Amino acid sequence: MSLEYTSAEMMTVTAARALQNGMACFVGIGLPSEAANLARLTHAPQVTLIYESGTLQTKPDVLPLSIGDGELCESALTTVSVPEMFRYWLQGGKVDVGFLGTAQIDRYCNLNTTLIGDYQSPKVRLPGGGGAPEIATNAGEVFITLKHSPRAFVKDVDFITTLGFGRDGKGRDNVPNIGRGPTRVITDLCVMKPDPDDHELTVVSLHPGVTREQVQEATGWEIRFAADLETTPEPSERELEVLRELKARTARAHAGK
Amino acid sequence: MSLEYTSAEMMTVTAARALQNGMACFVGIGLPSEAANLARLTHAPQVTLIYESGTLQTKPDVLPLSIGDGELCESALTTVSVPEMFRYWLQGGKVDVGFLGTAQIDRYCNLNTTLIGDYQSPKVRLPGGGGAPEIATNAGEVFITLKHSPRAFVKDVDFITTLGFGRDGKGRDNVPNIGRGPTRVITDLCVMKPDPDDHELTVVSLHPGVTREQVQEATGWEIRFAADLETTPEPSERELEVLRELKARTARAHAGK
Amino acid sequence: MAEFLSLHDAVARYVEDGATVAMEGFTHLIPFAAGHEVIRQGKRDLTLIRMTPDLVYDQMIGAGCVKKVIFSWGGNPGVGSLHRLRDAVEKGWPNKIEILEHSHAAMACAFEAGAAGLPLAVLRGYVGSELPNVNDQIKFIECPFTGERLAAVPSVRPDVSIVHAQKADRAGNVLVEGIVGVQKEAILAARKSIVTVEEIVEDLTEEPGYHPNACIIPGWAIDAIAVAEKGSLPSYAHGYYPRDNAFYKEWDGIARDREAFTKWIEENVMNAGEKA
Amino acid sequence: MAEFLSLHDAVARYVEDGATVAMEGFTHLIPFAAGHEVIRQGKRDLTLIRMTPDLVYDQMIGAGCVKKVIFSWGGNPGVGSLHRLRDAVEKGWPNKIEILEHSHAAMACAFEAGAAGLPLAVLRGYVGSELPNVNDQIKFIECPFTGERLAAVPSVRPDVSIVHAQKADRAGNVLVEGIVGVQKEAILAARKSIVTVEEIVEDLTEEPGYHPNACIIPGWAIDAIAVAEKGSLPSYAHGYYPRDNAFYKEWDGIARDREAFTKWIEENVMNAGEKA
Repeated sequence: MSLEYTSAEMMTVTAARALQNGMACFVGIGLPSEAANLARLTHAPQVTLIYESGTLQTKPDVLPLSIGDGELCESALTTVSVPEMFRYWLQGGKVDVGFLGTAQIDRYCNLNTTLIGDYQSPKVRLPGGGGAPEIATNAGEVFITLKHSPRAFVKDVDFITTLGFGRDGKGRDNVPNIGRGPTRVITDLCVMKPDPDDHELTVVSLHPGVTREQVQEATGWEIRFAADLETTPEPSERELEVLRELKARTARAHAGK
Repeated sequence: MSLEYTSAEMMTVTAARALQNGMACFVGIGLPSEAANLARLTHAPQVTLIYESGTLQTKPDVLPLSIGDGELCESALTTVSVPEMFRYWLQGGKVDVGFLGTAQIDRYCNLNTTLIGDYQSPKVRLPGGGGAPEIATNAGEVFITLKHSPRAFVKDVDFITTLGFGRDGKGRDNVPNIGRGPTRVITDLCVMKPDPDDHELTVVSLHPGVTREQVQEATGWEIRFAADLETTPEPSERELEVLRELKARTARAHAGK
Repeated sequence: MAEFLSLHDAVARYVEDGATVAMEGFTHLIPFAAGHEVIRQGKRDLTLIRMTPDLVYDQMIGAGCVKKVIFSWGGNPGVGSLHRLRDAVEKGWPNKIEILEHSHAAMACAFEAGAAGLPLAVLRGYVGSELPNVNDQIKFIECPFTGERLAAVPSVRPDVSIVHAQKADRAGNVLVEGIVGVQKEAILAARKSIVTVEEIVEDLTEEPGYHPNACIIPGWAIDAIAVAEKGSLPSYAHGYYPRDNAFYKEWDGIARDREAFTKWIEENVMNAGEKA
Repeated sequence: MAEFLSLHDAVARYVEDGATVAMEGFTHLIPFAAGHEVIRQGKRDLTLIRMTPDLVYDQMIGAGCVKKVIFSWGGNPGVGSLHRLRDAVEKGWPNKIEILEHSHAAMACAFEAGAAGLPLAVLRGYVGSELPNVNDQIKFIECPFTGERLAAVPSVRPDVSIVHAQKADRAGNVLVEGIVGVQKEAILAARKSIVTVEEIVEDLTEEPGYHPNACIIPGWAIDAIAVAEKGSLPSYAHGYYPRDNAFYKEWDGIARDREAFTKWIEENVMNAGEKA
């Protein structure tokens, strides 16, 4: 059982496993897209993948570089306009889970993809909100996946682009007609879930070989650990094989031309 | 030059002539549809006909019985959803002229297709507004065609389904972002236009052989006549031929099955 | 995820007495077979929503299934009145019905808003019309950017929507083509949805004429699919059969008379049974 | 009615200094040829609207055409930053630009509302986001039926919109297929519109694969059509050529460096001329 795998692979496989067969998933580009397609190619063949470019129920053979690669449309059941995607499919309540990445995340799962520093004179200007602000509130729930680092995991994000549970953990209380918000965060070190009461992120599972200290070092606040802390199951041989083939196909396709 | 034609034919031909080549026309079913297609088949081959069923730039070979006959879709450039039709094409300002019929019309060109009598206990229940209320305000201008009778031409409509110029002729004053409203009414007796100042309907042209008295008898208020009252030009041989062929084709098609 | 049911079972499961039901199809693809099944099952006190009630609601009203109709144009297209609708409104036969009437633009926007999960639709509508005097569901709001006065109507959110479509595939995805009306919006706006189809095919994306932007409603957005061949007659199905315009004219005579109507329903609906 | 012009003449006639311009295409069909023509003609002080500025606006910003950008996601998809956008925002090179940022949902709705002739779009958006703190064009309204608080943004109404499409026919009707983004909305929302196309065909309805519900924009809703073969490279045209993902990666290196960028523009835009 001692398979060789990287922490990045561990992250992707764990993120993939979060998706259940039959779910409708609104997929962010990058890590979420990699995880969602791995899920589709392994345990969740009936997962419905939706990209904000309008591609409904898409089954790309290689991972898209952009959110609107031709591959997504060609392998989709149908492709709708972008206004329809956001209005009918996301806001209309047809999405079970939004799968997001982020640049910064804080203890209440708020996401920052806007900037580091001050808005008027930013230290680093990031791409901005994109689909995330409404994916996070109009999808049934939200999964987040990103690499663990103290730069990414900060006590308070510089800017709330996308609501987790707000500056005080109560940002969703009494707001009608929105989803449950983030239900799990998957990194290369561990799996976290918001505390059911105060919504602060809590480590529920450490990846094999990862210590509490490693997680704490990579987190910009004093991170909580669940009382019944688990060890994340290892990737299976098949998951690794499918993931590696997918990434190799993708690399070949994007290098081309 | 003494062609034989009916007053109904005179009405349709005159209504058809109101449409100019190149106009985009939102077409009501019945008389407007007959006139609009006659225009397309004679002097206005480039007229764009739009039906509320979503059919854009349609060229039916026979007149549709309903606003959504298959013929309309099959001969259209493209067919859009009904929300798109009303939102992008009508409200979006892409329609030059709305061509409407009506059950009742009053001296300020208000249209009633809702009911005769009182709303709570109607004497006659009519079909209702349909597309007309917004066609009349969101199209650049409005043409109206109907048979002249004292039942149809009343001083004040029982109910304003669709705005002409309101109960006092000033219903469009200072309303932003709406069209000019009715610019002509074509009947089997004459052509009328709203007075440029107070918007009261004024006969500008009598059909050949029709007298002022006939028009007055068929109108439920003291109708005005323009100082420079004209005689409507007669239908041409070609117009009558095309119209009769169109109606014969239509009759054959609808009797079928 | 769409389940394949008989029309009988789909209607029995999802159309409850007292429910708000939208059966859509703008002239095209009107779900007559489903309407007849509703009549056969003796459903009562329905609130029916449809832009154009057409013959399908005329029949359901005459058969006593209905307590309220929300509509925007209530005629027999190109022919005249809906006599059963009028008889119910004007004389209360077989029961008095309430009506709530809109314009087409407002209803189309209300379906769109319902599909979009919004509580209201905003439009430049009802300017100068007296419909807002008789429909308290029409309100006006002020644009916070321009100050313009715009109409607002509640979105349509039916308990159940029923539409007819050309094809479904084995995965439950449905193709609608031709005049698409507000069918997609009706399905997406509803809590539960039934789609009747002319036929089931293996895979819509493998069908001849498949287009990447065709109007396809995925199976996971639909509750039940039932085969109903010729399920929209006397309306029509683009690519399958034409509109029976002659029957629309004939209906005028049948529906004018309570007895003729009752006989027609008895013979053509009650005793006909579900074909598919 | 659409007029057939050269790309040069279309841009010269309709894109004025200081104009508000939307060049759309969601990843797919990005109108690069038109963007390059705008750069060649030295247009200045443009307010650019686009959901995803992408390389096309990065190039126009670096070339000094732009004073303001309205957008919702400003990155090089799958690669990283738009370095010219960042350099202008962070360091004012070649000139300081203003930005106004939205979410995708809000911008998509704003394009939709613009096409629909409305002054505002209403959406369930920006809940808990701090974007409304930095964008005074985001307001909130209360639904008059339910009391729900909803976001409102002004609709997009550009002076001119430019999109790229697969085909136009002799009558000026334009087909867009594949990922259709907000192209149709951009055209319909604008006062003037330019469509660049891969090719001109006789009649779209006679083309193989014609579908009754395909996304076709009629010629009378368009001002100018210009042929621009490969007009969306390094983006792509469904059915014509794939996305040049390698160039998107390469751009990262070019755009990081002002000199490399200037040289690239000189060689590939200024001295390249209009191909079609």
